[in-house]
Parts: sequence; C-alpha cells; structure tokens
Amino acid sequence: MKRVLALMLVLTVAVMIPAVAMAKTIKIGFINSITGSEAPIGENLTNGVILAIEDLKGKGVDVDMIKEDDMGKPEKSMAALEKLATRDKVVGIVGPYTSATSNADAKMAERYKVPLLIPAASKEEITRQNLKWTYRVSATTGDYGTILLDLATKLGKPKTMAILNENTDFGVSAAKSAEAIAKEKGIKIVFAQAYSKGSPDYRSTLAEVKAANPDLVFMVSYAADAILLMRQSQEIGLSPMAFLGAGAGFSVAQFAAEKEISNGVFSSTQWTKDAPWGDSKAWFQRYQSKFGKAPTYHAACAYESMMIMGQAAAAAGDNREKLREQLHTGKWNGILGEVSFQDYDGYQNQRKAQMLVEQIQDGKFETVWPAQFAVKKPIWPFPGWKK
Amino acid sequence: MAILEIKNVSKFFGGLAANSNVSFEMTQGMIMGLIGPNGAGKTTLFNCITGFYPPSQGDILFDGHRMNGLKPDAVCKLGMARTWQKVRPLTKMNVVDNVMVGALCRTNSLHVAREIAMEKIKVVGLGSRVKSLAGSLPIGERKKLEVARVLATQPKLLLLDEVMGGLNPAESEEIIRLILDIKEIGITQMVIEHDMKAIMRISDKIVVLNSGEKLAEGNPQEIVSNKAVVDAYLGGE
Amino acid sequence: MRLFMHNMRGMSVFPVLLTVAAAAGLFLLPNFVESTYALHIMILIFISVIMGTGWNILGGYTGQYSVGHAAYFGIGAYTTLILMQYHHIAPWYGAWVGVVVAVAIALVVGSICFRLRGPYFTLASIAVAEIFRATALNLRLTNGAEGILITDIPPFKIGNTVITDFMSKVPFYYMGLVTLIIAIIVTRMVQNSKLGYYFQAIREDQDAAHSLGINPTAYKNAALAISVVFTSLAGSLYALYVGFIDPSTVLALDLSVHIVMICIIGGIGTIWGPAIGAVILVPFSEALRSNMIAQALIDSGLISENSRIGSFLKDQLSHAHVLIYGILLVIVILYMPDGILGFARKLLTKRRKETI
Amino acid sequence: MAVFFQSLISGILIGGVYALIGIGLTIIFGVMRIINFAHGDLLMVGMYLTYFLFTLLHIDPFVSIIVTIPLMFLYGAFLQKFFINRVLDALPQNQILLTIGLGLVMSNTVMLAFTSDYRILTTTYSSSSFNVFGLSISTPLLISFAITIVITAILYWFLYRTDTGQAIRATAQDRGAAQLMGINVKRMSIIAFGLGASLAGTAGALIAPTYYIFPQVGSVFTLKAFVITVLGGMGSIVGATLGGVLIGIVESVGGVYIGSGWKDVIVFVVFLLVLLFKPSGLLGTSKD
Repeated sequence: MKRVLALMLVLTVAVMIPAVAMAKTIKIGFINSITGSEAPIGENLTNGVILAIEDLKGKGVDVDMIKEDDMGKPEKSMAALEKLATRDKVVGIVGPYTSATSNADAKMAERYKVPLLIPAASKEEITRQNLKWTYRVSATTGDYGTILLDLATKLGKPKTMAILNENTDFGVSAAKSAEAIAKEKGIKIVFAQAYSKGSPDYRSTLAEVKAANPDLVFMVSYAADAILLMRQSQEIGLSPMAFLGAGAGFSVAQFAAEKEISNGVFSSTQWTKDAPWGDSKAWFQRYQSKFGKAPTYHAACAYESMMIMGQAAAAAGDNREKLREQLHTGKWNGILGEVSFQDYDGYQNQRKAQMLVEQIQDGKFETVWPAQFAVKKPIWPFPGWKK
Repeated sequence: MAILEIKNVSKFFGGLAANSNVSFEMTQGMIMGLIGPNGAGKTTLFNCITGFYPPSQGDILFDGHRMNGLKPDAVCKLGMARTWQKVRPLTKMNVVDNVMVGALCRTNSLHVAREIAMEKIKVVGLGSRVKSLAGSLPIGERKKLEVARVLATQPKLLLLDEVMGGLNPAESEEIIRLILDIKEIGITQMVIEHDMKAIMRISDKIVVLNSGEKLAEGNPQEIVSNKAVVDAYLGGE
Repeated sequence: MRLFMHNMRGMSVFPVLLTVAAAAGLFLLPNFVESTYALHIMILIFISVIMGTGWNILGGYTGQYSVGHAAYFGIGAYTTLILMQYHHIAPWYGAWVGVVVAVAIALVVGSICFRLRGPYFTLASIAVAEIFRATALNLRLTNGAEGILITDIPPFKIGNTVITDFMSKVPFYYMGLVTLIIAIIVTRMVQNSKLGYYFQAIREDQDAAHSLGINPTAYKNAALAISVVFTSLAGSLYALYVGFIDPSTVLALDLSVHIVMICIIGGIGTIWGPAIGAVILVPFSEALRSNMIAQALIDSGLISENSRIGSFLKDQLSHAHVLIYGILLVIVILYMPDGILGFARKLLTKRRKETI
Repeated sequence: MAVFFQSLISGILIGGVYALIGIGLTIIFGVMRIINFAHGDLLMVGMYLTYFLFTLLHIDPFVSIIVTIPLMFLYGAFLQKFFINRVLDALPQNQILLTIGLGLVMSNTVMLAFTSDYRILTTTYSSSSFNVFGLSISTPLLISFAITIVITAILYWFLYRTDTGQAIRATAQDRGAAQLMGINVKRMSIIAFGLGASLAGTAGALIAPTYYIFPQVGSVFTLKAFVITVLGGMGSIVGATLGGVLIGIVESVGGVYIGSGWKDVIVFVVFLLVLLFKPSGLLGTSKD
C-alpha cells in the first residue's frame, strides 16, 4: 500500500514539474477523443494523423507528436492543451475533435498564444469569435446543407422538405442552417424534429415523416444511426423525391456497403476518394491497407491538418508567432485541394471548404456534385424501394 | 386519569385484520403487559400507537391528544417512545452518540444532550461502554442501549417491545430491575414480553391479544385464572 | 495522527495548526508555481472537492446515495451562464441565483424522492438527473444540444477598482479555494451539531431515527439543501472556468458517478474524505490520461522510446487509460471498501495493536 | 391513425427486446439487491459475440443465441464468483461503483481489442418487413419478439417448476431465511448473475441484426434496463416483460405525439411516477 501511495505522490509531483524540453525535432501536439463515446469517429482522426506523420518524415520534417486523449470532455481537453502548451512546449496543436472541446480549447490557445488547428469540428461559432490563434480546416455545419439543397433545386423542383436530425450540437446546427437555406430557396418545411441518437427504433417518427409526405427528406446523423434510419425508412415505405444526408453517419463505408438501403441516398462531405485533389485515391488505398478499413472525411481532414501544421512549423522553426504567420498567409495543396485560411461571412481563419455531394450507386460512393468534380451522373429522383 | 386510551382500534393489511376492535386504557405510572401468541398483533398495535401505521379504524388518545395520523417523530415529541423487537442500534456511532440522538429530541444543545445521555447511560448500567461503537456491543448491552436511548427522549410513556428477548436469565433479571426502576421515576410503561414469569412479576395489568382481538384484560392473577386465556394461549404453548 | 483521525468534537491544537498551515500554503501557492498546468489541475481538484464535499453531506452523513447530483451541478452551471450571457448579470450574482434555483428545485425533488429508500432512491435520483439532461437538450432557454458558450466574463470590480479581469487562472484558483474552505468548514459545523447527529441517525437506521423524534423527510431535505448549495457552486465555477457547457458535459450520468467516486475513494461520512479522494483521483486520472507514466518511464531511461515496449507504451497506453482506471476502481472497492481514509485508519489501529 | 398503430406495433416489438434486458437485471436485483451498472456492457459483450460468430463462423444471429446463452452464463457466473460475491454485504454505493468499474473494464477492453469502430451486422433480413393491414412489421423484430416470449416462458418454468428455481426465488424473498433453510445463497447468486448476463447477452444478440455495435453502446441500455426493472417491480419477471413492452410503447407513441427529442423525458417521468405511487412497481410485491 505504501508503495501505491508513494507512486501516487510521485505522479502528483510529476504533474507540477515542467518537463525538460530536449527534442531537436518539431514538437506538435495532437488532442483527440481516443476513448469515450466520441471514440468511434475519433479513431479516424488518429489514423489520419499517423499517415501525416509518415508523409512529413518523407518530406524531411521530423515530427515528435505528443498525443493526448480528451475523452470528449471539455475540461480534460483543456488539461491536455494546458499540458501541451506549457509543459511540453509544443509549437502548435492539431485538434481537438468535437465542437464542445474545440470551443473550450480555442479560448485557451488564445491565452497561451499557441496555434490551434481544428481538423473536424464544424460548429460555426468556433471561428466567429475573433480568435487570432485558432485556425480551422473543417467546413462548418452550414456548408453541409447548402450544397445538398443546391443539388436538389438544380435537379428537381422540390416544394416541401422534412428535417430529421440527431439531437446533438452538430445535428441541431446543421438542421438550423438547412432550414434557413430551404426557406431562401422557397422550400416549405413540413416536418422538423430532433431525435435522440442511439435509439434502436425510429419507426414511429419515420411513419410521421411519411404522413407529412415531403419531397425531400433531410437527415443529419453523425453516428451509425444513419443505417437504422434508412433501414426503417424502407420498412415503413418512406419514399420521397430524394434522401439527403449530412454528417459522418451517411459518409462512412459501412453505410455504403448496405446497398439495399443506401442506394440513391445523397450525402454531403468534405472529402471523398474521388476528390480531384492531391492523390486522394492513392491516399485512400494506403489508408485502407494500413488500417483495414476505409477512411472517413475526418481522417482526411486530420491528415491534412497535420500536414499543414508540420510543414508550416518546419518553415517557422520553433516559433509560435512565426508559425501563426505561416498559417495566416500560407497556401497548401493536398488531399483537400487548395487550403488557405480566410476571413469571410463573419468567420476568421476559416478554410472556405468546397463541399462535395456523393451518391451511393451500387453500394459505392460516387461523387455526383458539383458538376466539375462529378465522376458519375446523379440518379434523380429516388428510384423507390426494391421489393 | 388515563394517560393512554385505545378505542376500538383496527388495522387492516389488504383484507387481513392485524388488529380488530381493540380497546383498553392505561393510567399514569402503571406497567401494562401486552401478551399473546406470535402473530397476535402486538407489534402491529405498537406501530399503530407510535405512528408507524395509521390505524384503519378507531382512536388513540394520549395525554388528551388524538394521535391518529401523527407521524412517529411527532409522537415522540409528545412524550411517547418505543424500543424495537429487533434492536436497532445506530451501529457506526458510539454509545454516547446513540443516546444523544435521543436526548436531542428535547434540546438543541449538544452539551446538554451529552449530559442527559451520560445520565441515562448510567441508569441502564452501560457506563463502561460510553465510547464503544454500538455495532460492537453484545445483544444484552444493545437492549440496554435501546432503553437508554428512549429514556433520553424524556418520555411519559414507554413502549418496550420484547426487551428481554434473546437474553440469558441474569441479563433478563437486570432488565426487569431496570423496568421497575423506571416505574419508580414515574414513567408509564407498556411491555410486550414472551417470558410469562417476568410479565406476571412486573405488570400491574395485562392485556391479552389473540388473532388481533383483545381476549382478556385484568391483573396478573385474573389473567392466569382466565379460562379463555389458558385455552387459547397458555394452554397452547 | 490519532488526534486528527478521531477528532469528532473539540479540535485539538495540532490539527488546527496543520489545517491552517495547509490553507495558507494553498493561498500562497499561485505566487510560487509558474506552471499553469499545475494550476489547472489544482482548480479541477478544487471543483471536485467542492462537489464531493457537497455530496458527502447527503450521501456520506445522511446515507442517501444520490447518483444524480449532476442535476444540481448543471442547474448551477446553466443558471450562471444563462444570466451572464443573455441577461448580463455578473456571475458572482448569477452563481447565487443558481444556488437559490438549485436548492428550490432540490426541495421539490427531495420531497418527492425521499419517500423512497435504498436502491429505489438511487434509481429515482438517476431518473431526475436524466430528466434534467433530456429537458436541457430540448429547451430553447438552455440552447439545447448546442450548449452555451461564454463570450467574455465581465471584470470583477469593487467600486472602481478592478479586482480581476479573469484572464488568468489565478482568480478561478482563489474562487475554488475559498469555496472549498467554506464547504469544509460547513461540513465541520454540520458534523458537530444536532444536524450532524440527526443526519447520521437517519443513515444508520431511518425507522429508529423516526421513532426518536426525527422527521426523516425534513432532515433529508435539509441535508440535500446544504449538499446542493455546494454542488451548484461547483457547477457555476466549472462553467465559468471552462467557458462552455452543454447537457452532455454538465448534466451527464458520468459526472454524477464521478462525484460519488471521489467520496468513496476518499472515505464517505468524514470531513476530509472527499478532499483526499479528489487529491488522489484527479491527478491520478490526469496522469493516466496524459500518458505520464509511460513518458516518465521513457524519460527516466528505463525504457527506450524506440524499443518495442517503449513505442507500445507510448502509442497504446493512451488508449488504455480508462481501462487502467476501471481496474484500479475495482481493486479499490474490493480491497479498500472504506476508502483511503478508512484503509489508513485500519492500518494505523493494526500497527498500534502490534506495537502494544 | 395509421401513424398511431404503426408506432404502437413497433413499440411493442422493440419492447420485447427491452423486456429481455429488464428481466436479466430484475433477476440480479431480486436475488442480490444490487443495481448492476454493467448491465448494458454485458449486452455489448453479447453483441460482439454475436457479431463475430456471424462474420467469422457465419452463424445466424438468431441461431447463435444457442452459443451466446451458455457463454454469457459462464461469464456472468465468473463475474459473480470473483467480484460481486465479495461485496454482497458491502455498502450499496460500493456495489454500484464495483459494477461501474467492471463496466469500464469491459467496454475498454473491447475497445482495445476491436477498436471503437461502429460495426454493422447485416443479414439478409436486416431490413425486411411485411405488411399487415397497411402497417409494416419488421421481420427481425418479430422473430426476436417471438424468441423473447419463448425465453421468458422457459425462464418462468425454470424459476417456478425446478428446485434450483425455487431456491433462487426463496433467496430473492429473504436472503437470511433462505440461508437458514440451508440454501447455498452464494451459489444462487452465481446462478442469478449468470442468468442475468446471459439474458443481457441474448438481448444483445437479438438487436444486433437491426442495430449497430460499438464498445460504448451499453450505456443507453443500462439506463433503459433500470427503468424497465423498476417499472415492472424489482424482481418480477412478468413485470419486467410488461415494463419492457410498456417502455417500448411509451417511447414510440410518445415520440410521435410529444416529439422524439422529448421521449426520454417522458420515459423518465413515467418511471418516477411509478416509483412514487407504487414503489413496488406494477407487479412487484412491496419490500425494500
């Protein structure tokens, strides 16, 4: 017992003493939700970053990455940032994953004047607070709805839409912006509801959607609920002009693999393997062979974030101020296309993301929109359920 | 003058009558024995009198107050206190703290409560155990602790539920003496007991319950010679 | 040490001095410690101690094992931030409004739930917290799932003098420390009063307590009210410090469990239990989370970073820290059921017996 | 009206699975008076078991319960024998924390072993349904509902018609008295936890084809299990069955008429009301 107490004492003291920095390589922090309920998507970020570190090494940039888990909790994430900024003295930080943790960390990055590059959190406010040290690669929630409704109004003449979103930060803000955009385009919202994610049964809600008989069904699902929603839509016989899906739930490989229920569904995403940027296809294959599964756009965003951070830091030396300048003025070209951080529409240091729309055709994601990036023609309207 | 009046009290659980139509009176300073075979409804009657169950029918008058519907804490504040058939020591508190909890019924001062507690502890003869944890006491001392604790609430009427149960003869004898001492102070007592010899010795009056009904009432001699009691109860044992 | 442990009434000199010295040390600490990381951990410890001490009044002394205290933490956090963000009421008033709201709600909840005992009460407390979480998720007032983000905290002024502008951690540190000291003093006062006796009597045996003139519902509500004051203050402090709240962080079951865990690890129903629990649990889980153990092994030169074990530790341990935490939790419950304080006490009495 | 009947039917069917989760918990609680916070994690283990039996050995999920039930029983018995049995006389909050700790260990071990990816188990009938009077009925849910009924019936027979079952019920009635009567209480506890675990595992197997699987999936179901158990009356198997179906219906119908975001609130309000007006639950006998 004494020994255990002693160990605890040592650990407590260890927290207090700053570590001796002795690295010659570039120290970059990476905060992610490795455990906890956000872990399933968080995993993609970790993998993406691992590939980035390999590629940076190839470019002669030796990154000593310090990985921190925040369990999806803001106060843990703050502790992680605190440790990275003051104890490990990293030059810049990539992460964290969720919007809640990003919000908490962004303020702190400002205080410590450490560049924070947010890879995947999409809450709009994060880059609307006049923060100087926070940069974001991820698109914002509004972007998801805009591109989908763009496609829908170009391909058909939908008059009504139902919105069904998961009751989370991402879900609610994506639904809100979709509603605003729909109004702009003269589409009437005939049904709007938030569901609590993780429920095994959405049939009753979907039956209601069916009764409202909308032209478009816009769904936001970050988790694997997307599969449940579509399976149960089939059961109920919900068959609108088009299913529009936003969020990770609709753009993971498992979803596409369920072709019986996913065929014909449109989903908006920040990156696809068909994306005409960089070596997206090769990168996709490399990821798949290394980790045994297909990457999501989060993986791509995290990869690109780390690539940018690594290259910028290499150029800036061990200087945070210079690194920030690099991020502020630099331009990068990678698997997300050309990335630069701009001020627009009330945003600061925000990548203006080119969203893509994928449609599942024959169990595969095919980029169908916008036209200049499309590899296949969109199938419109929804062909109906096979019996 | 009657300190306690039980008037036609009945208690039903679902359709079962645990007590039906029980009536009797107690006068100031007496010891009343309450006897009857297992399941006769003695403890249920205790629970009704002390507010743990509201009686289904009938009235309970204590010191002029109508008690029906009063909660146990209010009952205690009016001056009626009970012990439990299965002792309920506050196991993780020591003896004096246990008794202080009782004493705090009449005072807000810990100091005063401690003085009262120490006095009652001496009365029951636990003086050497003041600092012991209640949970560590043997059964005989737990029973005494229980008595000290109720005494500390400064009751007018004490209801003792089998305080001699599970004790050896020497311990029982101590308790008997204690009950008689308490009588000396002028506290009225109602005693449930299975030990017939003891109950005959201490009681001024005895009420016999059987199947929830009052079978007989009288002084010990009358009860011993009551044929119905002998048949239903004493004979049956 | 013996005086310290068994001191239930009148304080003897030594522990008083020790406590005052510790408090003084904590007050001076920010002047010497430059590491803001350490301050951050200290603030998290303080918040944990405050909410643990609050829970301890209800759970430790009164024996009502609530696993729903996140509800009151959340009410404090939300009230403070809603008032500050949308009504421009400064948080040092807002926090007290939060306390009033939390206590009022707690009394309603208490008068309903305290009719239940044992595991039924525990389950009801979980249900109440879940109702609050799900409600906050759907209300406009709380901004639903999107949560509330602080734009900035107004500077704290007395007259025209700015006391602090909340730009550094130090003001949060002191707010935490002062609240913590008050919480511990209140616990002491409770323990040495009629309330404390009554609370413990209810914990030990509710029926016996009832028959001794104690109104259990009233005293349980009193315990809940005191408990909620500190839980709510901890929530307000957390919200101000972290700057962002949403239902899944301040109203989650996880949080309720964390509160209980602090107390049990330390030792429930004792003044210092929650403090000891927090001082051990918070840095320990932080050390696990940030992979400090693996780092320490590598830094110390025991294990080379490039060796198989080294890279395994560095890569995998960050995934395994919750697992380790879980294993330790199981071990503590099995081998130290009375918490660290109880265990220490047992060791001490054992040793004393051996020496005698 | 169609919406109402549609939601009623899906509520009843999903309620069948909830019932199984609830029955498992109710047996554990009935016998040991322990609130098992790891119940959802047991279900999660059952899901992974089913998933791997299906993907590696191509055993149909509904058939795989033949394997899942005994394996989960052994696992539950192991947990009881080496962990829970040691805290039977401890303070209730310690028991709770122990089960929470075990739950953390389970979910994080699974995460380390199989990563935290979502896994989808797709069978040929995963999204198949048929129509009755214009209402669609999910085939896999109907099958799992039928299996639930069969399992409940077998369990009932076991508890009421066999000696071991009687002994378990006696233990649930009064631990002390059962011990005096010569019943090996510790052994009954082991059997009870084994049963509870295998029922949770079975529930996992039954929803696996229509749900998704990840290491933290349990927490949702743990809370549901509490609600169901209390609703039905702690320790009452028929009660838990009814409670499960009732919660299924409340969620489904309440989701439609009050809003799906609010359905959790409704469920917990119903739960509190039952606790307050009938603490013993719908079918439970009163005791604490």
